[in-house]
Amino acid sequence: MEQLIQQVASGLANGAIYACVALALVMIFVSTDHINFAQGEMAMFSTYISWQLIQWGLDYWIAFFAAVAISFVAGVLIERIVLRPLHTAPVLSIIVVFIGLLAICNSVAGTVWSYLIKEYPTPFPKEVFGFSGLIGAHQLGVVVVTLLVLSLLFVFFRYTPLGLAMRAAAQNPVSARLAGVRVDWMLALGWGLAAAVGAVAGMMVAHIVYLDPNMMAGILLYAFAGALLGGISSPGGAVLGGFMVGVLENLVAYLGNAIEKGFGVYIIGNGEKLTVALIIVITVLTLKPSGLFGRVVVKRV
Amino acid sequence: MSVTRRGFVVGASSATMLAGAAAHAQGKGKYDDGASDTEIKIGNTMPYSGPASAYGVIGKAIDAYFKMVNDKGGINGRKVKFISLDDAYSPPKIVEAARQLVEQEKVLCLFNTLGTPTNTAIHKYMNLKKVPHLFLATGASKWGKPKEFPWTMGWQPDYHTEGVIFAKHILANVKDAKIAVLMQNDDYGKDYYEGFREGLGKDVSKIVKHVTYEVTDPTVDSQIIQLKDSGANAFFNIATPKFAAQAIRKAADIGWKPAHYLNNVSASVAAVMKPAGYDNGQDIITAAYLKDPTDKQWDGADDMKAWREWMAKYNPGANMGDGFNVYGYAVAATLEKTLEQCGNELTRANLMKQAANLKKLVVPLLLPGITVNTSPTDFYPIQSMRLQRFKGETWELFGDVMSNESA
Amino acid sequence: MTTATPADTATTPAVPASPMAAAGADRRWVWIVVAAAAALPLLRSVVPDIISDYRLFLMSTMMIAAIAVLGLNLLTGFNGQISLGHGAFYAVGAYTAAILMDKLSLPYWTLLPIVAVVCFVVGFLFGLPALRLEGHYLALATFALALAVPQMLKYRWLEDLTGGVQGIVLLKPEAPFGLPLTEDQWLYYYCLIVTVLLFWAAWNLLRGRSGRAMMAIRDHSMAAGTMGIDTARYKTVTFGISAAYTGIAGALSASAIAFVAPDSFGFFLSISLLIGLVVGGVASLPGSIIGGIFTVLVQNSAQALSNFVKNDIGLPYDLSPYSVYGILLLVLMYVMPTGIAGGVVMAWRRLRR
Amino acid sequence: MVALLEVNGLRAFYGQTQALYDVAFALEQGGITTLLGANGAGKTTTLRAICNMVRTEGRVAFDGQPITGRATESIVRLGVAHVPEGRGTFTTLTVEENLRIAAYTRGRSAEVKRDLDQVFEYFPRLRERIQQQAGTLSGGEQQMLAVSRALMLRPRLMLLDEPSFGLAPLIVQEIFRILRRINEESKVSMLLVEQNAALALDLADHAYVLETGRVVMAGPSSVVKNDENIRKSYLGY
Repeated sequence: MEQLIQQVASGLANGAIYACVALALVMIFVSTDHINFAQGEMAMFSTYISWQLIQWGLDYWIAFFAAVAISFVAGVLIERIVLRPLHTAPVLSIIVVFIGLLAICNSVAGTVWSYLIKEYPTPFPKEVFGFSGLIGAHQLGVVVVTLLVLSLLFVFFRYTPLGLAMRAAAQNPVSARLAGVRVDWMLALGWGLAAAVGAVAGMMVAHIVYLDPNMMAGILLYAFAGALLGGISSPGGAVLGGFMVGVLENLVAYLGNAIEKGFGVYIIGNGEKLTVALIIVITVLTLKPSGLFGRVVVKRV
Repeated sequence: MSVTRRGFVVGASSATMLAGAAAHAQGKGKYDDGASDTEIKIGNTMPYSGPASAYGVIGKAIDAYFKMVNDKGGINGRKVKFISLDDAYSPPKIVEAARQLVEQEKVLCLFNTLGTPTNTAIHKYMNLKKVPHLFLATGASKWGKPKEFPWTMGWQPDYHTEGVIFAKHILANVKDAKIAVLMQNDDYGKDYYEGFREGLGKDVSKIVKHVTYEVTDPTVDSQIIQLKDSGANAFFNIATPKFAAQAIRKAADIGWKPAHYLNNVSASVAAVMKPAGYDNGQDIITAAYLKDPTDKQWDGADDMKAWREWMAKYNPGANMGDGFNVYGYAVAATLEKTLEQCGNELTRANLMKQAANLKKLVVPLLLPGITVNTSPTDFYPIQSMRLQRFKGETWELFGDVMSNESA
Repeated sequence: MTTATPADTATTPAVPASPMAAAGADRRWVWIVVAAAAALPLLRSVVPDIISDYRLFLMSTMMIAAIAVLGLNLLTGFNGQISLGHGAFYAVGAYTAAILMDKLSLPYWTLLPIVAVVCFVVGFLFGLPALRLEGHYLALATFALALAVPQMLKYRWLEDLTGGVQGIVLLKPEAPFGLPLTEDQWLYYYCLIVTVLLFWAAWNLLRGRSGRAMMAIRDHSMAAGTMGIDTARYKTVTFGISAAYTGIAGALSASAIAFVAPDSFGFFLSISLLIGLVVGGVASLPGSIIGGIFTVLVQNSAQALSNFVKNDIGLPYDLSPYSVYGILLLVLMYVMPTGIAGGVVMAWRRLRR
Repeated sequence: MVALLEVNGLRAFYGQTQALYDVAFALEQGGITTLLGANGAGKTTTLRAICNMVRTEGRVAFDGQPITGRATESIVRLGVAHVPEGRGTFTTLTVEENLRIAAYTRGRSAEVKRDLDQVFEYFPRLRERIQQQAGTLSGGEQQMLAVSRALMLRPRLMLLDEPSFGLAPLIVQEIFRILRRINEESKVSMLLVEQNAALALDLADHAYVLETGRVVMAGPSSVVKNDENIRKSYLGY
């Protein structure tokens, strides 16, 4: 029983990471209709920037917000410089561009900062909870930060004119132009926001998995699964999906253990948990093609 | 070379075979493809692209080492031409790259090609072509079989042996051992684990829990919880640096304090012990054969000083804390000495003969007491390791050199 | 200023017309190319250094890649179902072949039909849930497949069959009937025959009624349904055929490399097939060949370029092959957003005008 | 007097296909002008060309200022509101959000609130549905929403593309009545494209007839309306 609780807690902590990255994926998806395969590597790069700033002696929070701001600008620039000229290119070509970006981010980070893993500080106090054995202070902090970012985004999109304009631009670019919205800049803004959210995710993740150029590779996969499960058009859904995937994978391992203990037969274990989680996600998708909380877009002919 | 062309296909193919087999005398020495009076061509593959590109550091270090050798006049007056190709850690890619090196570039040998699945893919090919496949960058135990594969030889202590060493130490030192194992789910992890089981012998049932992780897993937290739950009091940690550090920290976080044995792959202060937290890593035991550049106890050693100078001059962009730079330096030095020992007879057969005839060779940056030894029946160049325990912020050597030379 | 293009241009090629457009639909040229390819090893007695075993081997791997890209093209290019997971079918094909050779000692030339059937069934079955998914969801679901397959190869109860993490070491096929060919020459001919057959079959499929139905579904899914096309059947069968093609490529590669292991089929394989598809040319048969050549050549050229930058231009910075690879992709998409086949056709049209 | 909109030698292209050939017309301040013609004559294209939504050559001047080649959204911000074919509803947003988008550069000021009230005064039905998702509105309501959204831009010129399309006659009459009120009360000039020529000619004071991308006829509505020849050969009623 204790193990079950611990596994769920650890799953929630991992889930917070997935949720944070999934949120960044959703940001780009809702504003540009693309799935950004380079999201993870961009977040990793942002994290290195903040790490470098901390190395240069800046305070954690100053470095944190500086990195978020730099990432925002970088996201906007990537959209304007790299993607803008390709905005009429087919989706598949855009995917290839994302893969190109991924390769560049990864290898430049490796060249500049080496592939050695680095420890990354946590801004949260150590052990202030009675149940710190169950879930670490940092993990709890990640959950809080994720929910905070989610609420900020919710408020931004729901209650500010700019957020409204971004939603409009994503939903119907032609109409948005006719309403005087500068659609091109809304796309760039979407990229900026996604890069900024990604930077937050990266900085939260890095303390847990350590900072290295490949730190996001595995996480991105789970974040994809989370975003899909929750519905890739829904920020809240993606966050919930991230948490669910985190818990799910640990439960799969737990269940496998229990079966092995009880019946002495190995059926599933740690090696299969990603597979089983993915099968569950795909099953859910076939029943609910836009994810659990995604909006069904009705097409009129 | 003049060969009568009997049939267009047959003639052509026998011509290449001849070129491969016959050594030709020229100038002051005897040579095969890839060697001459002025040059020795060495081939290599490394994952420079793709997810495993962290290892590319080794290739660059070796390249930098031979630059230094060439600046000093080369090996017996011959410059080394080091050709390193990208294999992306992919078996199909390395086959392509190895064939390019052997058949197009006509290198004397392949040296320190990296990875177990990759080297497995070219194992047969190299032996069929009778091209030395030397000092591989992998610790699998299958590279030391001179009878079946006389052209292939490993270098570092194999994982299997190391597993045996840890098993023996646990049996001798941990009372009522109940052992938990964390293992990366691939051939590297498996090799360790099998050696470990062999070392336990009839006590193999003392392994109470064995869990694996995938390289795509973000953390091993869940696995550590499972291990703690088994009630084990000894822990064999077969993980690469990132996961090893996570495991050490998570174990401390959830208050699990077993006798902790860490595989050599992760025996770096900078890449594992520091990120894991020095407090969390006290008394962990590992086995080592190379000096850790981030361990202060070697700061005064001559070979470490020479290494630092070389890093500054020939490998300036590289990270001083990265143990791969030590690895590349030491393995390149081993090849340099082997080639020296070949004298003017730079044939493939002689290169293999000399590689199998290294006696108590001292290679820089190996731990004190560890030397390179081979014989026609012993294709495991380094088989000794020393156990060390983490104290404060550094490793403390203890006990004798543990070796397995007879195996 | 241009207006935004509708989202459903996703997979529509810039140069639609007939699938053979890029070859000018000129069958004579196809025959010349095939004949030249068949004659190539014979030139060896004239220029042994150029037509070496290694180069023939390299060309065999290009043909194998071309078949795999063609498989993906049938699904994604011609039928509009995006797959980021074709490495999975490649792996299934390779392992099916390897296990049959290893456990049942079947001769390699009997394998391809069996592999085709196995992969067709796997692809068809995966195509069923895929019917419910569209666009990005389908793309990510297939991506999940690509991730899951290498892990399943290591599954404990399958280890006896798959060799687990160690993989399976195989024998290279030898020339039959005592033909005086080296292994590489025979492999080359073997791949050439299979490639020609498969491309011929694909061409016939595409220009027929089924092909038009496939493309109609891609271009106007709903309209195709109302026109009486059984979209579900066409989509799942296309998934099966596509998987069979890619699986055959996997089986050929298992023979060529003489080794299979989970590490050969990481998700980067799926990505590189997709890159081959896009760079070569979506919905173009010659594009598949270009894509095959590209996937094999690009890595080597990325490293060569990287060395060139470092040694010959003398930049102090170490531009790793991986970044060169990334930059290469960006530049290619910039210059030829519809792939090399599309770019060449467009350049050709401009020249003739 | 300077014309509010002046179009000269307007050509437009879809890819390689030319859709307009040297179209020229002018629209007076405060007036309602209609473009008539059969399907495919180039009416919608003309509206799109004015807002630079297709590739365009020629000269378009708004209030004496050349606007050719400017971005659609800049033209819109000058005071040209385009009510597009098919209404361009943001289906997933609420009615209020649909309206507020058009005023987003002005922030959430009291001014916007006043504009909203003004709009609801014209279309009281929309006030009842203010929090409803716009995709759930009926066709007529969506058309009202589209006109309202255009109004929120505080336009001087409104380009209306087939506002009657697919609507019941009663609703059409209601909308056209309100359009006249808007023209009179808010002093918004209008360029109206309509299939229903009779309806359009009732509302407009000037009419141009297009055929295969060219202006073939022009004149005051009353003249065009009463010319049997024009009616028979171009307008088909």
